[in-house]
Amino acid sequence: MTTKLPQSQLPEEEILRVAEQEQEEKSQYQRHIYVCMGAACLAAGSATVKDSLSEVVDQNGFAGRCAVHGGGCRGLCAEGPTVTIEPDDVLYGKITPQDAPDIIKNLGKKRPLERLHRPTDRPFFLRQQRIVLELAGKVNSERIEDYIASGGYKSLLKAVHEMSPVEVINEITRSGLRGRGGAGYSTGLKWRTVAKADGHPKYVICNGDEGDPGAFMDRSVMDDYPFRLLEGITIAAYAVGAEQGYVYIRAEYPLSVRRVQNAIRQAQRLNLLGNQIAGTAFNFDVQVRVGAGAFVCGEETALIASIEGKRGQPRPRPPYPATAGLWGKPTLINNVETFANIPAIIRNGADWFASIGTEKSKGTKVFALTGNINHSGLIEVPMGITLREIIYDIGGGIPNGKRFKAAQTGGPSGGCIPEEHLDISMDYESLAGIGSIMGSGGLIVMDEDSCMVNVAKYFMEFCMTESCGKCIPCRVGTAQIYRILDNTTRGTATLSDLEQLEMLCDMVRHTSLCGLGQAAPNPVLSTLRFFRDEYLMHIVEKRCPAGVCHLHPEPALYNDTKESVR
Amino acid sequence: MSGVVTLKINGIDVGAQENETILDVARENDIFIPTLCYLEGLSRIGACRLCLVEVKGISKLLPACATTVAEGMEVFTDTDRLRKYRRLIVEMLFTEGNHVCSVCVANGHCELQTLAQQHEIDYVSLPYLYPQRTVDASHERFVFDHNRCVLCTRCVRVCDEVEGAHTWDIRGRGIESGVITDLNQPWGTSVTCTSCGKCVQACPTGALFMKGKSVGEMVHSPSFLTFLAQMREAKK
Amino acid sequence: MKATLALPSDDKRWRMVNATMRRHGYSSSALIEALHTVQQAFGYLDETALQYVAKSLRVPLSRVYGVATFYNHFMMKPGGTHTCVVCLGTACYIKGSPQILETLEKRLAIRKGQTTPDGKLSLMVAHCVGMCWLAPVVMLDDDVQAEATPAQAATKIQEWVSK
Amino acid sequence: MAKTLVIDPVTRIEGHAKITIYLDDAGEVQNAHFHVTQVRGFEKFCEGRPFHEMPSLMARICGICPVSHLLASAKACDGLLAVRIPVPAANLRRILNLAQMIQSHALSFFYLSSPDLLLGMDAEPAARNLFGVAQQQPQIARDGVRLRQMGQQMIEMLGGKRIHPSWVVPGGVNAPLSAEHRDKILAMIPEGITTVQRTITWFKGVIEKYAPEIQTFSRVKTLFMGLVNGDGNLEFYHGYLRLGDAAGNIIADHLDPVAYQDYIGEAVEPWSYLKSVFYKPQGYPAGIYRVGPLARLNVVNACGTPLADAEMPFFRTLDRQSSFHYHYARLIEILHGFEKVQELLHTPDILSQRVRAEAMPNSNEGIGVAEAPRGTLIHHYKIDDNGLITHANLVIATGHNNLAMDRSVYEVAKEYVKSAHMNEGMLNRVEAVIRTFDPCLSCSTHAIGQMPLQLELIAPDGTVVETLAR
Repeated sequence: MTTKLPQSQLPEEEILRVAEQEQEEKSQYQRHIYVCMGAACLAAGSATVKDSLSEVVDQNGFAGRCAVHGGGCRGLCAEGPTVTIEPDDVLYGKITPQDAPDIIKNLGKKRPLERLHRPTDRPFFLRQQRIVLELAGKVNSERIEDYIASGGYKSLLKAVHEMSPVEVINEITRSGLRGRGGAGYSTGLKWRTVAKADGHPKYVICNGDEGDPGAFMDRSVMDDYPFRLLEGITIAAYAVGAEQGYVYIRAEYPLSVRRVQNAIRQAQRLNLLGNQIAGTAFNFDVQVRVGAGAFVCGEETALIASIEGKRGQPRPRPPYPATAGLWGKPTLINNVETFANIPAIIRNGADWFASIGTEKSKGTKVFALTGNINHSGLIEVPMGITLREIIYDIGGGIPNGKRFKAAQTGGPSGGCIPEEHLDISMDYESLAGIGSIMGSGGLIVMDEDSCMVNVAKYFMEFCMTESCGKCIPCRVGTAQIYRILDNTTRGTATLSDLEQLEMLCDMVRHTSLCGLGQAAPNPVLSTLRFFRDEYLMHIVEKRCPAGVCHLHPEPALYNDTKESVR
Repeated sequence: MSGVVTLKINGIDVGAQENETILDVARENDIFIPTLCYLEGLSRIGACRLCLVEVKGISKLLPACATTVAEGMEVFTDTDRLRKYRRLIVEMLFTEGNHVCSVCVANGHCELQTLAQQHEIDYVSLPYLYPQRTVDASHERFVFDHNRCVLCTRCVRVCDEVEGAHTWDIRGRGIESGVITDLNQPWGTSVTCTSCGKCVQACPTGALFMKGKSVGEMVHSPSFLTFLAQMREAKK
Repeated sequence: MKATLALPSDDKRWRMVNATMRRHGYSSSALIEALHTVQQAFGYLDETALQYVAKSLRVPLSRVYGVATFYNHFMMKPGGTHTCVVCLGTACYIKGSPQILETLEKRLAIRKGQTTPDGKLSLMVAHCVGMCWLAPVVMLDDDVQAEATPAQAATKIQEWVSK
Repeated sequence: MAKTLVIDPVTRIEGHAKITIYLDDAGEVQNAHFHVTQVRGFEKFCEGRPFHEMPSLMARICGICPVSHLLASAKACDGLLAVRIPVPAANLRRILNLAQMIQSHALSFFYLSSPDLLLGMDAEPAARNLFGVAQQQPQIARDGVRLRQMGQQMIEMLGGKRIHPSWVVPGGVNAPLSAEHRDKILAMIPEGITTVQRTITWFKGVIEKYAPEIQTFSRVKTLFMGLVNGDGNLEFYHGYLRLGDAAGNIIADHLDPVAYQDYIGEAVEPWSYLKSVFYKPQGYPAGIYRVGPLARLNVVNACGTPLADAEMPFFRTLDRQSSFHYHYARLIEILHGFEKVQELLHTPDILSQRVRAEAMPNSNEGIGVAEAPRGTLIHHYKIDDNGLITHANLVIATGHNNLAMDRSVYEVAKEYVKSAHMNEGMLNRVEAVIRTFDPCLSCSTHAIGQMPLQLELIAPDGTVVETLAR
């Protein structure tokens, strides 16, 4: 089904032709089976499931009537491997290769296979609203034709043919889209700054260094919708006037690297990247840069240093990358999810987007819902949904009859939301109001068996080991805070340590050079705010109410000989 | 050509060139702002956070060494809050390494010691971390005592930016990081070191010193850097 | 024009390394990419490789070393025949991965990040392998051990180590 | 019933030690030990440090006699440089050491021991201190304070700081003496001499009162060791080691300190963290010997200064074995100190500007010896080719005396401690014998804080029968 593009043809027409051809081909089949090729399902063995499905299709003479494709994530990661059958919209979960004959035999029947069926009319699906993940797994992440046939690249063509860069920026600004990386800065304003900045060339960087432990939203977008991501990046490049882009992907996501690289090659083949894109004067190309395991590279100046081949250490801002970024040139940095929103905004218009969400937080947010929750997986919800709805309606509540204790958002930079705030609206301002952050979208649910001091210690250890070491407050402060938390969980801390803890948190927060250090005390401050009694029980009563910490009040030695192969 | 701006530092009206930093202007006006990683003639990295100042209307504290002045800016360099933070930062440096002034070559000529005196640190309230660090005395003329290193990277920068050898860099990260020579080898075996001694002069503490110096005998004099920087500027 | 440096030996893997650097025009910004290729090809970064990359890209030795040790992904020593990665992501952490790690450390008598003396097994930790719904997760080479328990993980590695 | 009696800590000494007295069923003393209970680990933590730091680091062993450690250390470092330091530098170091000896002896005699001597061994413990002395004998107390002050002032003028001067460096000293300071020190000396002579006169008058203690304190027969100069006279800075026996015979002379390992052995005993030092040719524990003022004056031919030598005939009439006479020896050494400082300050090139031999290390091993107020110090270092310490061994005065102190405790306990009628005065005598040695335990081990004295009667099964708190 490879399509060769004759040079003479007009690109736009050619794209439409590709779409038609693809649709035509598809329509020859009565059924399309999409086997999820996302990391979660792959890990659960979806590749062999796909092979056996194809085999059964061929053997049983279904070839020509039924096509098996690699597809994307439906969000029910815990149910992998999942398979979606179109046009019936039947979702099967926990498939094994042995299930293939049954599935194929059942095609076309009224009732889906009971034992594998995962009904999609449940709150898990009904309460979600999908923009970023709109293709809902029903597109092949490795074939640009499939993406185009599903309506892909229309937005780019619309942008470059029908809109000026300024109009694109205005549209994005009007949509109210805010950066999905965590800080929530207005995307349109950022684009405008880069567009206006003096300096040439300009760069666009897609931040795919999703480093929060417990977050995998961006990976899913890169794995499943790499073309959509590229389309968003390309529109951005057009708007700000950039000629070169980079997708910075963390090394832990080899599949994302492969998929995005593949997508770049295919987009280049169809002249959707490269010189004179879609027959216009707009030139833009993209390279993948693979990170190497450093959380701090999620910080934009550190990420730039990393792309430049240096240690990923941040530098003071201003100047912001928008005016002096990569190689000192104006640089637009947005996160994966932000770019993935762009095509939908251009296609459906700013007003449509702005109608979703809250007054100040527009659109949807993708969360990785994990921890002590019945349906863990990837969800996309309109901004402003309450935490209670996410946890109890979509997530199906807490397993094993346990009690909800807290939900953690924003990873090591975020905070814990206690039971009394379950009805909080999930938007930037509300979360900040109770000392947490939206963050990139990790949402970890904890039940009564979790010790909040231990959780604070966990995040502080993370920040300590991920601190780049450049500025003193973060380098030494995180180590000192970690030491106090460690002593608390061992039962050797005193009340004066608690005082010192607060003093150190205040200092690290206000004096650190970059966001990592400034936000590092957040989990501690947040747990101190809502679960101070737990700290006191550890310190005064030498008791861990959740039974997690083993308290033995002998003095502990700091630095239990950390060694590594490095 | 750069224009002239006026701003207020600690309530005093001062004039400045628009491309100057807050630190430059403060020093011109004899307003003291503590620094450690800053050294005239080297790039400004804003890493030690001692020169943080408050600027009216900006919620974040800004590093005076790396923040350019602006018209109408109101800067405060010596508030209670800043003093509290600075004191804690200096204290943390004492806990991070193994600093024993009384046996140190730089005793009496040490910027860290001076900072401690300026911030009236007569005791350290935080626990010492006692890292296991070594002394590299393999160089013919100089010694690097990693116990006294505060990771200001002045040596790294002077070697890269002024001498052009880039013998030094930083290994690892966070609390585990440290200054290295070439491929983390003994200084004396470095193939890039020119033995110029600029790093030794740039060091604020007793981490880098000349061999044979006894306690209190290492006096650093990095002022030559200003001249070198000016000469280079003039040649351009 | 930069002349290509002679390869350190006739080991074919050096050509891969050189190809990566050539693709980036031997630009100093290709340092991390080059180190990735070295690690892919050789499993770890040794001094010869660091020297070669430094000279080819004209990057100071100390900077190469600084970059190589800044990023967790790069290994400065060869790893074991097998790798066991205990995920310490948030979800795994609250579901008990620290206990798994502790058990394995005791059983293997090595610390996280180390390799058994016979070189058979490296015990590593990750700050999230991104399979939070399977928490706690232990990766045994490419095998994902979902909802792992200390006993399970210990039994599995026992097979490797006793072979 | 058998009991164990513990004195912990021993008071009015430098550092922390305890004494255990083992009583048998009849209440008689069966054995007793002098324990140095804490480890300091100086030798271990100087490993890896640049040797140039050693003098200052070693001076931190002790706040009482830092100068002597400084000098022994600097001399070991001179050995590493393999240089002969300029003569004026050596003389300046000598003066520094003498000043140190004056202040330290003054501290030991007046502050630590004079309460026993003046107020009596059985006096009320609360008043048995320098303040008690000041009330009864204000002149003595004033003299003590003044002598110590003079010693400290001299150190300050030479070394720049009263305690822990960093003036002494490998190869010499780091600054010459100014004429101003020389004159100021010289001006102090007549007062010093008068003051110490006044004390000597008083002390000679009261010695007889302590006949019983003198006798008990002489029960342990040991050898004596001290540094002597080429003439066999008293020397604190540089010379040979000489050993004498209990009868006053010189049994070894012209011993090169650098070869100390040939004739000095170090044994480890389970009851103490302090090594037990002995004279090798006589074996362990027969080679038990004492160092310090008594030992020095016992082995020298003469002091070499007129006023001190004038005191020697009386000293020679005393029982050379009695540790009680450390006190008198100490006073003679103070007198000698003033005289010697005066003599050295009048040497023609004392103000010379050339006071330091600059060199890179030329030897991987260096050994330095000096006399501290408490006795001989030996510092022995090994360095790698980069000048970093790979090994350090310190034999300090209190180590030399360890065995003698241990046995003296036993002898005194036997004489005075009777469990049936135990009282505080008995125990004070046990401590007093330790004080005669003026042990500096902070030098030899490690001192943490100050604890109240506690006496414990411990049954053989380890249970505490009775506790007396002071």
